Amino acid sequence: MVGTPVLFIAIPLLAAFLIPLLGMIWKELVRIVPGLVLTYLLILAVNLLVHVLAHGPVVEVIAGWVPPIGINLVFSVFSGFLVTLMIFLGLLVWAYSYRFKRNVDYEPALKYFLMLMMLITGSVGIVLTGDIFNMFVFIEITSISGYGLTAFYKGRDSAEASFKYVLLGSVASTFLLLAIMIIYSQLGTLNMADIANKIHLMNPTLKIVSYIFFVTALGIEAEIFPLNGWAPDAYAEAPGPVGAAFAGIVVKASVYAIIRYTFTIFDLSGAFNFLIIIGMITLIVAETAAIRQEKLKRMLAYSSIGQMGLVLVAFGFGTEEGVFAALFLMLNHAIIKSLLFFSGSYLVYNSKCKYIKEVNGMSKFLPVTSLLFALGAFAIVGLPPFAGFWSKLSVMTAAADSNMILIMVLVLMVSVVELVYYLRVVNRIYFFKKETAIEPKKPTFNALVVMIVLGVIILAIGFYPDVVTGVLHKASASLMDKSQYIHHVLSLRQ
Amino acid sequence: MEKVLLDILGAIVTFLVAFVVGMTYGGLNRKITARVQNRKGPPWYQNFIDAYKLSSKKSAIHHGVMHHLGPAFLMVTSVMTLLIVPVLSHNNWFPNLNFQGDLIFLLYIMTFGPLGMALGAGQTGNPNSAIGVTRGLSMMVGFEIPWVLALVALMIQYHTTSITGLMAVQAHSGTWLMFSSPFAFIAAVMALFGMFRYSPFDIVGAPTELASGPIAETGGKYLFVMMSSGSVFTFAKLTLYVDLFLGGADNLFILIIKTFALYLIPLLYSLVSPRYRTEQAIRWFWGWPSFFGLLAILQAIIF
Amino acid sequence: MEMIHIIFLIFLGGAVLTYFSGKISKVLQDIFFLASVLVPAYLFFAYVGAGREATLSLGGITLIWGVNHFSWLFSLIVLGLGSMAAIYAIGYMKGKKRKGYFYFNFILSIMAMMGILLSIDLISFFIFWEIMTWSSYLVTIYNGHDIQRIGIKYFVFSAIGAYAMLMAIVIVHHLTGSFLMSSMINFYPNMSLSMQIWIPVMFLLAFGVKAAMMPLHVWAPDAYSNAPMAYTSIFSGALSKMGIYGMVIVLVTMINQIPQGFWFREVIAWLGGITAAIGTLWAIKQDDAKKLLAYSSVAQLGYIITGIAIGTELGMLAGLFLAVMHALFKGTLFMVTGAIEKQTGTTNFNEVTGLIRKMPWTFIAALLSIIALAGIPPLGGFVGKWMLYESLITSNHYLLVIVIFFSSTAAFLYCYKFLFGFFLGQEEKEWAHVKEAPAVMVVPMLIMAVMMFVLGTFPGIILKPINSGLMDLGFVDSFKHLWESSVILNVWGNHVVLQPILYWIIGIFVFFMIFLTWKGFKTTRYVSTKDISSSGEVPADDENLTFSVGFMQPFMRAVAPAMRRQIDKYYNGIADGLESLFEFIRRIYTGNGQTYTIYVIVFVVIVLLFKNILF
Amino acid sequence: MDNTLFGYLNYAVYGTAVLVILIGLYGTMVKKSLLKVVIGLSVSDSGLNLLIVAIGYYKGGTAPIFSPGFLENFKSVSKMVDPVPQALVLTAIVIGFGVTAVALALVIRLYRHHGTLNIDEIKNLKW
Amino acid sequence: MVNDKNSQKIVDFIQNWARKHSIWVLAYGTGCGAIEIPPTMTSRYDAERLGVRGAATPRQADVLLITGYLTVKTLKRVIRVYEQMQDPKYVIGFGSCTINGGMYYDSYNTIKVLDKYLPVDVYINGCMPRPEAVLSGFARLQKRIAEGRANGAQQYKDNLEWYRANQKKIIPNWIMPEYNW
Repeated sequence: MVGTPVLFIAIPLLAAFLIPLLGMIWKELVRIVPGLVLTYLLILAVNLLVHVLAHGPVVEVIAGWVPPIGINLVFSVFSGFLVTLMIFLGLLVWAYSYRFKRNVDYEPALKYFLMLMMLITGSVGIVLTGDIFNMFVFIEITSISGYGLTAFYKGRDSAEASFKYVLLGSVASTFLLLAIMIIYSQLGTLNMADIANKIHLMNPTLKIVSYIFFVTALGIEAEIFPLNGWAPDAYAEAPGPVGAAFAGIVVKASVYAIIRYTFTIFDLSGAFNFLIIIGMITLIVAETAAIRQEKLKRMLAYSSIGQMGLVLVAFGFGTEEGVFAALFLMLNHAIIKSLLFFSGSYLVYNSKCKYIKEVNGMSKFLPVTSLLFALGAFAIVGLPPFAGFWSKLSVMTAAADSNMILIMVLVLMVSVVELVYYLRVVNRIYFFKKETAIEPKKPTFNALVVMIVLGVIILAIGFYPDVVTGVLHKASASLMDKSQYIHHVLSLRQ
Repeated sequence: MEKVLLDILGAIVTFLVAFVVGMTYGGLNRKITARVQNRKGPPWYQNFIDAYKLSSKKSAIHHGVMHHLGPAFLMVTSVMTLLIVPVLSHNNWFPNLNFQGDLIFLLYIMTFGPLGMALGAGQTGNPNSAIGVTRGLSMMVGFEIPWVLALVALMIQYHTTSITGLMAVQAHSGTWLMFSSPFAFIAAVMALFGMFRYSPFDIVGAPTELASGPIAETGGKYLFVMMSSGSVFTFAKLTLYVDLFLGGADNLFILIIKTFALYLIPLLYSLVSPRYRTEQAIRWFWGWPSFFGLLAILQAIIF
Repeated sequence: MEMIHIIFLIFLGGAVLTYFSGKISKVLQDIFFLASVLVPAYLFFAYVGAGREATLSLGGITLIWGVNHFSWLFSLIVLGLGSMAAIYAIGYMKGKKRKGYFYFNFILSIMAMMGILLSIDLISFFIFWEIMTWSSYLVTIYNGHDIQRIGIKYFVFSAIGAYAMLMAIVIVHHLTGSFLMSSMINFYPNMSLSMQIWIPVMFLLAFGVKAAMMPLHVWAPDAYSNAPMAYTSIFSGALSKMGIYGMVIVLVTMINQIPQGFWFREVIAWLGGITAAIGTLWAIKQDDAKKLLAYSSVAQLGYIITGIAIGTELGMLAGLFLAVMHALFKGTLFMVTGAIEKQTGTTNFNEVTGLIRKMPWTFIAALLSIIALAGIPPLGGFVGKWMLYESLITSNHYLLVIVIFFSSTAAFLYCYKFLFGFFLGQEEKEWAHVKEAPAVMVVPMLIMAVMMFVLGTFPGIILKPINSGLMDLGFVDSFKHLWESSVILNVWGNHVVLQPILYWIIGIFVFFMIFLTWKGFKTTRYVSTKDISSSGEVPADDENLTFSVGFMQPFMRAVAPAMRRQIDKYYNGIADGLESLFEFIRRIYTGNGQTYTIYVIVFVVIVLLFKNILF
Repeated sequence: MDNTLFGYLNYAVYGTAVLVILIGLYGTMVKKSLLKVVIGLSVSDSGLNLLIVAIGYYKGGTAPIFSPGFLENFKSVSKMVDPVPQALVLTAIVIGFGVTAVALALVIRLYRHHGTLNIDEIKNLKW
Repeated sequence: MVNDKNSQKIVDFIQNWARKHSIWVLAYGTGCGAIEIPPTMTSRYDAERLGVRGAATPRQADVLLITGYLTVKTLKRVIRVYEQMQDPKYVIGFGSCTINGGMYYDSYNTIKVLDKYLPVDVYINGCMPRPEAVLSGFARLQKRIAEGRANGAQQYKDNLEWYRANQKKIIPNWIMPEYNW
């Protein structure tokens, strides 16, 4: 059974709008349906990915208009891989937050899962679409559901975080639209492949300006410094699984967009170095800011930002190895950071302020969660034999092959910083005396299963990275092959 | 087998000679000190009487096995040092276990006894003993520096680490090393002050300050063994110096003259010196003596 | 499936099994633990000889493992000491918490060390290096005492080293297209000069951290003293030798190939010498046995580094022999400390005294190891020291001899302090209840003590493998010209001079023993340590007369100027400065949404302004 | 473009649009009241929409509406203004509306929580 | 050989001769008489020519020199020191105070007759005895040693109970270890 790409957008969107109706039939359906939908989508995605691996990209045209006029969806290995990853993570987030905190009640659960499905729809749409304005729409869908999810908790400062997100998100959409309009005014087309084909016709200055606007707009979503003011707050105030969803789904989609613009659409020679520079700055600032954090989730948020910076750096090498490394990083980051958010949420479950010191001595009460958090921490700082090591190794190899010695030095120095703050937290969990009066909360069964699954994946990738490297190599090849992308899209005939 | 027996016999003879000479030097030390202080002083054989009296004490106590073995450790070191140092140049009655590298071996075997002794002193539980030991070990670090500098200078200059090698050098060239390597000699002699622990370096066993320090709990035959080992060690050290710097000796008479002349240097220095504090002593050794040692090394490298 | 695979699998499976079996039964856990250390050790020595290889393909990289004589030598240290420490650990860990955690990391450390030794390609070398780092880190923080400082310090230094190594590895891969060590070594002469210098420097950074070389040693005292003693014995004895192992490989196979190598070796030799001196001085100052031994380890590693950095055959032999000896005696000493900690609950010299009659076997082990450590003949330490001096003098390192000799003499001070502090001195009432440690702890110590004695008397036993190891590294067979020119160790394993000297020593010793204990002569009697001549005063039972506070104070006063500057302080200054910088960076996120908006606009403006440069 | 007044006016549309955007951004960045910030966002959105429509328009174009017989006349097709920007603006307006709604909802919640609309005082989340 | 009576005699003779010529003194400066020790030992009178020499600790000493009056407080220490000395050991009572209390004959706080508490071998009378007297006392001790009559230690051992009784009378809080020679 090979599905079509449009299903990945249509089904979750449909599900999102059906959830309230189904909830009227049986309240539990609100919780069950998203899971079923996502499971189905995952099966679909894996199937399609296998198909694509064998037969090349699948391009689907919406509404019968052939590109470059109509909107098309591209399920290449690259985007397919990301879609699969996102849906998988979405599934995990769903499973984890099945009855997480406020989700126990019907009303919040309804909103939560609705917005989660919207979030996934938007993100998947960003990755799949072949039309820049369509991408804009999907980005807005993602953002708005993101605003909602950030403000999910009442009575905390979540509204503040959400408002900052709204503020920056609106600015982002302004810039995005501006960039889109500049391109449109120059080339008269919105189709990515078509733009890529014609990009050399563009006024060079306007080309650069539009690229900068794109990067600014998407950088806000992708948490590039200094555009990421919203991110730590949103991560810290959103429910834990939403943090994982942000790190694993939304940001991935935004980075995908940046990469798509840089690699496929624009032909700017300095863009790669630009990516390296902003990535590096993001990495350094975020990781160094993380070390001084007092709240657990903020720390994880900054770490997440830093990782994204590293991903951009890896993409910025512009080589296939670099792309491979970046994809590997994205995969690892998605899995590991989700695990950290998942387990971290339970470590500070009942605490009001989520201070790091409140995890002191939690290992006695939450042994499995603590172990998994430690595993995640060890993995994300790149200690072998866990998953993070292989991505770090590939980043380093790619950097060496691009003769970026300085970048290597900086990245490794920042890694040391990263190491320090993660180990500080792990030390606290295991070796400090519990001092606060906060009651630890045992993870629910579904959350535990989700975390263990993630842990097993980390170990599996760590001990046998071949399970993913094949796909990643193909994905990076498919991204690098720009002409094939254009050809696949533009050669479509009705 | 016969050779082994002969070796043992020779070793006993060497030991006896060293014992007698060392004890006599001790007695002469007291005599000279007395004369300098305008006293008559004890007879030169006073140390023999003291030693015999100590050995004939009817009882002796010890505070445990290390304390019991401490004197034996010390004695082993003295005898080993004596056996490794060539006493006379050509004489079968004074065998030695000489081999290449023995200077280094000597340096280390010489520390064996003090350590064993220090363990014994430690086990007595007398605080004074422990204080004395720490002072002694500290001062050892002090004087070993110029001493090793001097030795290394010799090793560099003559490309050998063996005492017999250095003796052969002197026999071959006809000049003593104290003339051809004067700085090394000066440094070594200054280190000798520390080895003898006479005033101003008598900080280890300072009688009124520490109640004789490490040997505070030692009496009777333990003290006897220590005393004899000290005498033997004195002789061994002086012989070593004679071998290294004064061209060795062909017969006992010359040996005794040379060793006594050497012995007079720390002795006379001690007569006019009050006592240093430990850190002063250490710094003294790391001052001029080490400077001369460095000069010796420079000389050895340049010439 | 090669035997090497099986060994690693046993280690890995054993670690996991040991960890989880603790939930079922403590005894079962102990058995699993012992089995997963001893069985691979047996398998290794029984079935894996030089020349065996095994491969594993991971992530497009082929990991290759194999044995040569050189790594076999270090395997001897790791597995030998590891087995002893494992047996000891059974006793040591009895009744302690986090047993499974400890065992797990213990086994993983041993596995990682074996992995390092067996690695032929750089990636598996790095992987095992990192596993070693984190497993040892996890044990270091086992006590939970001051871990945010000690543990993090250890890990940061290790990580800096390891990342430097990683950089070197990927650069080598870039240059040669292969992760094999041999291809790195073969390509090394063809590299550009800067690479020829930087790649060894980066490797040496990693190895220098583990081998506690001078400016990188600051983690070691804390980490060594903080880990449980059963682990510290392999931490200091075997794990630090991994640094030595790597250093030897880098020095011999790479640096020796270029003319600038001379300066490299000079610098490292001097760093080693300074390490020895500084480590010794600080060891003397310590009042805690763990700290003392930790600094002493630093100092001893300094000797070893100096020995191998000299680069002559004799120097290499000296360094490696000292490495083996250090594993033995420092392993034993840490075990002794552990036994005392177990029995008394403290390792502070100011608290524990006079255990000699309570823990005689422990004392014998400690005494023998101290004699070996101090380098006093006839125990093994002397042979190593002797060779070190010989090699230093013959290679014209005159001042270095003085430095080494100074630290080696000053070592007596802390050696004595260790023995006195624990075993000698007043037998206080407070410790009257102390019993000898259980046999499972004492026996490994005594076995190692006997080994020290044997190796001191028959150094050829271990010098022969060292020689073949060095031959594997490309040295010529040093057998002939070394051993015929020096008389001290004339014939392999059966040397002519030390043994007679030993007989002499024993003979004289026995003679005076008889003299002192001869019944017919006069009686000697034991009196308690309360019966001392303290100006006629009778010390009461609870009166503590032991002299231990400020034990080496006169010496410390003499060397005070040298100890005023601590390298630790500089590192702390750097760390504090960085933290303030990070704090400043953190404050970029002001919390005001408008500020963030302004950031966005500023970002756009700046990028637009610099667009000509950027694009 | 020609140099007539109308031609300049053509530019003036762009200028106005950019000005409106900048005014909106200014409001967003400087005004302390949350409501004014949201208004600023809205204003810049409007400016943006204006700009987009202006890009699609050219002088003398007709509305892009199909009528019977329209397609036969080729000239009338070429005289049509570009319909795509207008379609986009419709979408953008909808999105902008949504975002403004969310923002206002949040403002209400912030006001309930903090009791103020001064953005400088809503800084619980920082550093 | 050792059991042979004549040879035992010879050995005793030699040993006594050695003991006579090597007297290591532990001067317990309890009273004012201690001031006479320095002149005795230094240039003017030079006791060292007789083989007399100071000892630092009781373990090494042969002679315990009680220089002057003994207060009740110091008696305990003196007894302790005496008991720590190695056999053979001798006691010299120095000054009149050790004989009968001297000028402190009616003091509440000094002991009058030292012999009741420690076996005194030789008394040197005088208040203070001059160094010549001290030397004469040493000579007397030497003579007694040579004759084998300086057996105070044996006496102490034999009559330990009597001595103890006397000592305990003076020292109320008796917490000394048993004399176990």
